[in-house]
Amino acid sequence: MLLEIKGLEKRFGGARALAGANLSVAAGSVHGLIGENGAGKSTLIKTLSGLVRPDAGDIRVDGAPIAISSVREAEALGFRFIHQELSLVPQFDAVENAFVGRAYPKRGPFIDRAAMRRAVAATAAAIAPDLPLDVPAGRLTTGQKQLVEIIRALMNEPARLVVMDEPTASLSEGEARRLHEAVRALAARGVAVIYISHRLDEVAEICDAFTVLRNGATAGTGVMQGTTRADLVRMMSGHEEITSGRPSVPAVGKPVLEVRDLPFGQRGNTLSLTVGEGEILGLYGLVGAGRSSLMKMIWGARRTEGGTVFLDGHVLKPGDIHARIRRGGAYVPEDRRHEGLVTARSIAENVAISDLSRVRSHPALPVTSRGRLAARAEDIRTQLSVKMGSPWALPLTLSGGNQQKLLFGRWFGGRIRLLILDEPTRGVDVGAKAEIHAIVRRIAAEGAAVLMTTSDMDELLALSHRVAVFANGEITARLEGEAITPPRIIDAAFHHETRREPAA
Amino acid sequence: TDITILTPYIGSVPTNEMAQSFKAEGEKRGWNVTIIDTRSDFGQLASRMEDTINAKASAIVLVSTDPAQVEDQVALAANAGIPVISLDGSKNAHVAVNVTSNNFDLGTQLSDALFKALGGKGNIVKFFHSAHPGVHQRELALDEALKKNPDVKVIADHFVKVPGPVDDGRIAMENILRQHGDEINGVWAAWDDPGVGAELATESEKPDAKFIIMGIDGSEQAIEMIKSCTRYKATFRQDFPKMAAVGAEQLEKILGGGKADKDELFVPAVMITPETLGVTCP
Amino acid sequence: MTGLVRQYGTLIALIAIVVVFSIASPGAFGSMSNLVNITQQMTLLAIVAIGATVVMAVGEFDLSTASIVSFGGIFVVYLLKLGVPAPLACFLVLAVAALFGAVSGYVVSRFQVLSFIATLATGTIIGGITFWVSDGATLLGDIPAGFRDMARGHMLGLPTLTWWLIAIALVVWILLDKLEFGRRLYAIGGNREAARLAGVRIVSNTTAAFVVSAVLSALVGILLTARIGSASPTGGGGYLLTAYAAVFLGMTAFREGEANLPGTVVGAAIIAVIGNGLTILGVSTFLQDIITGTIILSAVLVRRIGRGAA
Amino acid sequence: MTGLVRQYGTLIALIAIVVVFSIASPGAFGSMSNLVNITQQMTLLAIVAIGATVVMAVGEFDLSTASIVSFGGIFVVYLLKLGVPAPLACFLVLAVAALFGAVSGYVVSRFQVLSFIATLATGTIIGGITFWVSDGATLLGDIPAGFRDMARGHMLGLPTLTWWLIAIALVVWILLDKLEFGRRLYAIGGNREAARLAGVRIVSNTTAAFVVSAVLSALVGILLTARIGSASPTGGGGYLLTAYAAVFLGMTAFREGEANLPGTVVGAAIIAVIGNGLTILGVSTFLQDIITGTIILSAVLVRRIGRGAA
Ligand SMILES: Nc1ncnc2c1ncn2[C@@H]1O[C@H](COP(=O)(O)OP(=O)(O)OP(=O)(O)O)[C@@H](O)[C@H]1O
Ligand SMILES: Nc1ncnc2c1ncn2[C@@H]1O[C@H](COP(=O)(O)OP(=O)(O)OP(=O)(O)O)[C@@H](O)[C@H]1O
Ligand SMILES: [Mg+2]
Ligand SMILES: [Mg+2]
Repeated sequence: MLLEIKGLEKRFGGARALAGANLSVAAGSVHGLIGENGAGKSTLIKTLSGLVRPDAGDIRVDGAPIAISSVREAEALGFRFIHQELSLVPQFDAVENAFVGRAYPKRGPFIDRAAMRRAVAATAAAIAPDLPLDVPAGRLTTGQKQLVEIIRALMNEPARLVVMDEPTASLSEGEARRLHEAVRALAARGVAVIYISHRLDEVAEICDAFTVLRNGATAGTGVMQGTTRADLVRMMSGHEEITSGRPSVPAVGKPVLEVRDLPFGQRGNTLSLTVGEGEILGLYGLVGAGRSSLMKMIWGARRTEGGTVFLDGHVLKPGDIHARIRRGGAYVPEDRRHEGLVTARSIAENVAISDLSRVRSHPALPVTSRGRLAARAEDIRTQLSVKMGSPWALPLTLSGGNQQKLLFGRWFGGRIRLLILDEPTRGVDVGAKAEIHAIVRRIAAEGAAVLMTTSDMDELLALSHRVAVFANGEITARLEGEAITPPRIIDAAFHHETRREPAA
Repeated sequence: TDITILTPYIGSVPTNEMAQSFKAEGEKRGWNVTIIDTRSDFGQLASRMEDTINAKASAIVLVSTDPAQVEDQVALAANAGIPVISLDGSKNAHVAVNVTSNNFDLGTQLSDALFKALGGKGNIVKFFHSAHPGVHQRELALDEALKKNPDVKVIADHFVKVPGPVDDGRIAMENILRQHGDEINGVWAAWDDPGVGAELATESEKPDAKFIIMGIDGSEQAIEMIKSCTRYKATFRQDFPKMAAVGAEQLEKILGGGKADKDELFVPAVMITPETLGVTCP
Repeated sequence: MTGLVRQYGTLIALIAIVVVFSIASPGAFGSMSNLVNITQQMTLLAIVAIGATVVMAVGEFDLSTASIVSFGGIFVVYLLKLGVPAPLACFLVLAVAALFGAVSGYVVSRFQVLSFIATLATGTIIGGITFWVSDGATLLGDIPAGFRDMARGHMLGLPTLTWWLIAIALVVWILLDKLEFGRRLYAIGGNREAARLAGVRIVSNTTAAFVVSAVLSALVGILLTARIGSASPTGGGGYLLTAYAAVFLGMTAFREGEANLPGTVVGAAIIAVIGNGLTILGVSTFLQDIITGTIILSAVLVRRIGRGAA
Repeated sequence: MTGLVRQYGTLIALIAIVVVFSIASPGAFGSMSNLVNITQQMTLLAIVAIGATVVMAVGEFDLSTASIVSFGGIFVVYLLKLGVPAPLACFLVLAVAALFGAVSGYVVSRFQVLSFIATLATGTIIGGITFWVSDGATLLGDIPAGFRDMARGHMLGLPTLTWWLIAIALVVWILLDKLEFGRRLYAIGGNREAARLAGVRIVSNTTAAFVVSAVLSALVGILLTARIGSASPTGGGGYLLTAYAAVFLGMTAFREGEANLPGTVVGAAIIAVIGNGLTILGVSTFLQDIITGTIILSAVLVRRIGRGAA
């Protein structure tokens, strides 16, 4: 065995993140590591990278016990990591980010930028041919950032073990497929891969073996062959999967959101769309296709050079987010860390910030009542079954899926007319995903128009009444009913002359 | 005729008064006078001086600056044929004339007057600011005087922070009063601002205290205090308008092709007390 | 125990400093009247620092603060000399200061200029205006006694200045911790983009924060003038760094990394106590600096006891 | 066109300022000798600002900068007066400054103390030491001519000081943009956590950045003394805000939001040109402030032309 972990334990204050986790990974195999949100997957990985020191248990590499106390030591062992939280230097472009903490190619004492670029471009060609290499990471989309992280881990010197913590969380089919190929290529070269994902079908497809974590302990392990998705879910959660099925076609009411002639994309075309009461419109596209940009324009968060947006027949002023909220708008952003949560403030404040008048101590006074803040948080906790301690805890003490629920909770309590969702279940486990889907359906059923973007094909199929596919800033297909099938969607997503590589 | 006044200390009362008086004197003579201040920054003072030389000003007036602190630039001006005069500075090979009240003398006068009022013995509080060369001279004079009067002791001292010397002096005095309240016989202020602060502190913290305060500059606020029979008993007023007038006179001669009368001219300081202000205090 | 030190480290540091000084000088430092007096001495600094706290709550700096203090002092004397009645003069000063603050805040938030450089520029402009109003000179004379009483004497056993501090600390505490306004400011300061996407109006709220800071700074200028009976065009210069030092001390005192009102007041108190105590003990200026620096450093390091490495 | 303005706005502002002054005063301002002289005048400010740039590359502030400038000046004169040969004296000063920088950097990075408050504290301590060495007085006299020549006269047609600036700008440019060291600093400054995850050594690199800044500040103290022939214990006070102003101007000049060497030099040049030009035009100090503030504000706003709202 290349790597053997036995009886690993780790406590954070009172919380037990790892409670006897075991994991064995053989060279040349792809090993899936799965578990619910908060099961301890990332913590386990961090013990391998020297970021977390375990309280007990042992780690053996090639049979020899080893203590990893720093990132540098882990790298020296030939371990490479893609961490779950995107961690790029925003001013650096892909090339520079790929070399942070690595040995730079040099010419004399000076760094050799041309050689750096060559090295990155070689790796990028296989994984992400469309990724712009010279744009600062701060301006890349979430998916593009994810690709940079992947390139960073796969690039250059031979690794022995590559650990990927949810590498595909914001990738769509096309990119994910290329990554899968790269992963197989790595395994074929004798490299071990630990692959963490909440997309169980993906795990089933590319992994040779798996380990399931539950409450910090290993709940099961085995070879992938002969294991079904249902088996995995049972090991993860202790009960059967609740499947959500295809949506019933709603009685579409009058139009709620209307976008007319919005200039979009680089080539001066415009875009129009309508979403009616009770309807869920799903947007799909490859990384960087422009879906998030469109949602931000509709939400008034990004400048538009013309066009009109109506909500219930009222023209929405560009830039005036407040007015959208007053008219019943709600928006769940893509990147919960940077665009969603105010991480320095309590959970209670985070769920109240979009409409503080709901937590006034007296309706006429702009005074926030602590009691009402807490009551609102409690209310959301029960409605969305959020696993949290005190309402005054900071949001980052929650696991990813529960953080995501907070962003929904923010809009609860008022009448929602328009719900804009950008990757609503990124990094969320199957159970929580089903819960969030139920919430979205409920809101739609109550008469809201829902505009949703997702990179997760299953989610798209599970929720959307209609689908619009984006490619390079243009809608290349509008699908409805029976026409919503993965082949047609993927085909439309790649349908663009500037794409260098057609769908495989 | 373009005259440039350069100083790092325009915010201080005497410097400002001198600069403004000189400007008025100059304008009487039809000169175009500009005042440049560098906010206590001597590197910048050197730069501004070079600029003035480059702009081919007719003359440069340094106020409240030891020309030695910008030696090269003064030499540069002399070589460029631009006369430099100094007000309240020091004499220097390249400076045509320095018009001043001798700071060391001022310090001696202040110390002597204070010691005399104390009857040659007692405890004093000292407010100083040695970073300013002129003010530092006064401090050196105090040290001399103390040597001659072994019965006078400095029981507390405070390095006054600028900007904000009045309030800084006030806060320091409030604190010193706590520790030495009944032992203080006199306050020696290297210039009036901290002295005024000391008086304000005493008024509010120890209104029955009997000691006396003396300072230098004749600032309006100090004079007001002397007039109202507070503890403030004397200030030595350097005759700034007079200095400016003498300076302007000398400069006129130089610009007319002549020479300054001497390389250093002293304008005597005037002691201001309740008596000179025509009030009798109980 | 270490938990306590971590949570309230800087407050404990303040108490420790007070205790040490009280032992070193029980009569002078430890006396009730001196402790009361410290509250008066810290008032002006604390009010400037409270203004800085509001601006730092939205995650910005206001370097024009010192210029506005100077401006407030000069302009009020200027108006008083013109014969404007004191209350009106004060009102006018605060109004102009509010305008200055609004300009800084608008530039910073609307055009997303770094506040450091924007307020350095507006501060320079305000400094120029102040010099122009005062002709560069210290202004004094003709200041009515009624005006000066704003910062003199006692009320109900406490110095008038202390009452100012109490009142303003209370008002701003309500503003920051009780009103919706404060929640919005902290949301902006915590994560500007998230706040914006959640419908918080960035420009108006940020501008309002700068207005509060400017008005408080100008008020300090007025109070300083009332206290010392004169106004200098550079009189506020000493407040900038010290006020921010108080805020930053306060940030380590309570809520980690967030400017907060109680922390700022503790921070200002630490600075005032050190100055008071060392002067009373007759420590020379040079040594005072060294000790002050060391104490501040220890006060922020104490929180780190038992913390993990970088 | 607007693209150009956005990209190089602040550089264009510099050129515009030079052009306007040259038209207003072709003989005096526009003369070659004056333009050359400006490069000499900006040197000291620019070197301090370059040091600040290195510290800001790791995302920190160094407020002890001004104290170290003062310290450098005082300590070198002190050593020279003791009869220490000039080269050794300079070396000793830089060595002690490096030590100061190392302490600040270590405290900031190892204990994660906010650099604002930590360096304010170390700066206060260094200020105390400086006062102690100098007894609080300005030191002059006994400065050997050989020492003073470091900052006087010309070489190959350019002022010696200008050569210092060229040399240091070049060295630090290589440091920041060509060597691995610089990449590490920017990685830490851009995303400390990401750098840590990637195995970049935070403590040693941050400490090194502070050492560079401290050494450059002390060098400025030495050069300032050589230039004006005296040293004051508060001589560096004026550099703190101005140096950071140059850095922040430079951040808007080139790479958005990142302290960078060419930008800092342009920033320092803008500040120097304004001071020089306004003095040559005979503008009084008060008006100078107002104009300077306005120009700086315009220079940073020009980049925002056509940009989106907040
Ligand atoms: N630094 C920390 N401080 C406190 N608690 C932590 C910390 N890191 C992790 N935890 C807790 O440890 C538990 C395991 O977290 P971990 O991040 O390993 O889960 P995960 O399996 O990766 O979940 P997800 O699928 O949501 O990424 C969670 O309950 C989490 O709240
Ligand atoms: N802040 C920004 N500044 C400049 N360009 C941006 C910015 N954000 C996104 N872009 C660019 O705009 C294009 C569309 O981005 P958008 O975020 O809308 O894509 P997306 O379809 O949501 O992709 P993803 O699936 O990765 O989130 C991309 O090419 C991206 O590089
Ligand atoms: Mg995880
Ligand atoms: Mg997106």
